[in-house]
Amino acid sequence: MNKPMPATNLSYRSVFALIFKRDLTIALRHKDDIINPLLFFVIVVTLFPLGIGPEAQTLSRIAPGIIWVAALLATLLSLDRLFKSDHSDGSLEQMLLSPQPIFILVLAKIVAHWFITGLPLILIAPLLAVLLHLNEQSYGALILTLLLGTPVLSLLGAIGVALTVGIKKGGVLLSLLVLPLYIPVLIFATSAIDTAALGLPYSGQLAIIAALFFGSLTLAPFAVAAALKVSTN
Amino acid sequence: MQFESFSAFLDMGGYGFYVWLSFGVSTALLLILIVNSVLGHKKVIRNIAVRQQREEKLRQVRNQKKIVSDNVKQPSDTTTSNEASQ
Amino acid sequence: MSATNLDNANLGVNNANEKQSLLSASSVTCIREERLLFDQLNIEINAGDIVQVEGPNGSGKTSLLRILAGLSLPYEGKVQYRNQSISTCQEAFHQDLLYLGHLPGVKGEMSAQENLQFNLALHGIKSNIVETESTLAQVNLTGFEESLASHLSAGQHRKISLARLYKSNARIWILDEPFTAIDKQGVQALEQLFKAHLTQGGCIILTTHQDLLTFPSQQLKKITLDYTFDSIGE
Amino acid sequence: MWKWLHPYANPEVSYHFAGKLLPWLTVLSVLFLSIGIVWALAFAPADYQQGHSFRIFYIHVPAASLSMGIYLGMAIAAFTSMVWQFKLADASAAAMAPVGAIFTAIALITGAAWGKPMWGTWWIWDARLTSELILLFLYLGIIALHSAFEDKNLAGKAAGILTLVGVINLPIIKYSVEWWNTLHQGSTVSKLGKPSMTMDMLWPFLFCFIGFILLVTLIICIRFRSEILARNSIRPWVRTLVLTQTALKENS
Repeated sequence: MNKPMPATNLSYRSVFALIFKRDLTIALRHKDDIINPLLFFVIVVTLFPLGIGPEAQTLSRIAPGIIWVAALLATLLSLDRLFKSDHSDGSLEQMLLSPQPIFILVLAKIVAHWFITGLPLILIAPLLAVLLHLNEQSYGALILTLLLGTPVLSLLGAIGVALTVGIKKGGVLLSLLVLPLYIPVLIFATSAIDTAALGLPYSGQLAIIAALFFGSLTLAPFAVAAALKVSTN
Repeated sequence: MQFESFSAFLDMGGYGFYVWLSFGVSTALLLILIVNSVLGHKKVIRNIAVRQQREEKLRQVRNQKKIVSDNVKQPSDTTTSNEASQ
Repeated sequence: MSATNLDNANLGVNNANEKQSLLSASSVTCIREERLLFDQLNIEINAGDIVQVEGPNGSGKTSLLRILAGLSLPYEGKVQYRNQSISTCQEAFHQDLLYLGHLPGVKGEMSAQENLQFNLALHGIKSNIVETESTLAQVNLTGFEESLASHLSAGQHRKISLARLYKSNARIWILDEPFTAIDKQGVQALEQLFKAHLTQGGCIILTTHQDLLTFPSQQLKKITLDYTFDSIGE
Repeated sequence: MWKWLHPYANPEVSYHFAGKLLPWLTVLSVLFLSIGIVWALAFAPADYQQGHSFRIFYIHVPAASLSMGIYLGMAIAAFTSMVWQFKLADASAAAMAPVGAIFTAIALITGAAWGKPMWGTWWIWDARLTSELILLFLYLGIIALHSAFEDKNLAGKAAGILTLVGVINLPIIKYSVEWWNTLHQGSTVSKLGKPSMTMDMLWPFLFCFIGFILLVTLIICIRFRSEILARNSIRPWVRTLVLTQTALKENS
């Protein structure tokens, strides 16, 4: 009556699907996590015209920066839920001790996080762009930069969360760790939108953001995995 | 020597404030860093000494307790590892 | 995965014939918050062994279990799975390992059934609804399959995580206080399960405040940790 | 190949080795810095364009390059610690972080003080100053992460990961900031340039630079020793060392 030797190697794809499905299920049953960062995003953006004044010209000049900075802060706000609850109820430990590669687990969690927080931002951004009188030629650039840029925010942010997840007051620390890393994305994204407003090609900036995306996609999960091992120690 | 008088040296050709500000702030920051490092070293030693003393006290208390409890009932020694090393 | 190995284990043998121990720790030293918890600890766990780690609070029981599971790195020393360092054969080790810590690893947003199903799937065990229902019945959770875990008690969370034991095909079980919040009947059922696991060639390392009287003394090893203030012996 | 390094991997040996270096480093750094600073302030010629404000250069440039250099050193230490499980490397990285942060702050402040007479404003979003500012944030993040962990070994590992992520990002940040700068500033503002240096400017600069390098090494050695002690506090050699030190203090 030997127990069968476990043959439990799932394919990468099914591991990814398993985690991805789980995280989406949890998020959909706990909708605050999706709605709150989104509300934050909308409110921050609407505060700017109130603070600066309603002149369409000024607003359209600074609209790319406002939308991107607000998106950045909203992502930062939502990052916490990426590993925090899993860490505090012990499921993170279980995942790290499962026979599945941590790289895939982490990647699935980050992608799920982006679906929950990044995608809604992109969907609502054009609406806010209208409020800020964004130049009409820039909408395409706005969507494209958000589409390529917000995953970078999630990936780099995941490193910060993984490092601070075991710390009691990690929230403020997280912003200190993560925000400097976001600077290149911010610079190239806003510049792409500005360039688009002038009717010039912005594929150069987009290519750089894409490079940042692929770079962080390949490197960040390893850093996250290493950081999680430290945090659960 | 580039300056004719001490006041000219202080004035730095009109840039005195900025030059002396830079040198002053840099010196101050470096001094703070050095003092902090030296004090930090002493603090580490003091902390270790304090903990050592506290542990010594706790150990004495525990040994006394052990003696008392050993007298009360005969201990059954099933233990391994760390107890032996004590 | 040599067959002889398993056969030996099957007989409950942990004598000289069995050279390749399932899990072993050699000269493991652990330090937490600048205090030495244990120093130069050697442990060898063979198939059929049940090891109880004892000691007062703060003596490093949980730390030892976490080191054995590979969650924490020891300050010094190494942990080996079948004579291989657990960091080099991580995947094989994790396939053969089931660790239940203080935290149950149960998500409040998912039902008892979904939790169990996910936890099993993570270890590559596919299970359908009928199977999970019967497994949950074994830990007395019949009727709670569909309820969200956030509506259940801490003891029930514990049970959900323990339910995995019934379906696990891992041989090394590392259990940190598995009996907390479990009633007497549940404890008895678990002990039965442990015995079955041991006769099937598994091994168990656990911490508990209960006395495991039902196990014969040659099978039950004890490791006692003490609260020390020593410095590391060089 | 790394055999010769082995004795220094022992914390006790490196502690005493660093201790032996301290007096030498102190004497040499005081010597070089006093010669360099006096030379720079009083004897070096004024720049023909920037006048005497150019003397800030003698601190600003060494501080700026050291701030980058220390970060690089930290990254190398983090890498060795991660790949070879070399615990002392973590201690040295922890010793470097505050030193690097202070030098970054010095580079920023002197940069601002130099900029005021040159540009007429304290702060300008110049590429070099901006990347120094971001470097300061990275340093502060690492220091904060160090202090957030109770366990020094874990803190070292976490900070090591962050340092390596930072060192990959730093060139990207620097490049993006430079690119952004040229995009927005155009050529109207002249950067904090490196004016062509004559030999009588180069010598005091070299003295200052070497002096600062020695000072940095000195401070890192002091902090490195504290880090070693704190990380090995339960080792018998540390205990006897602490006992003798406290006994000495009580006697005096």
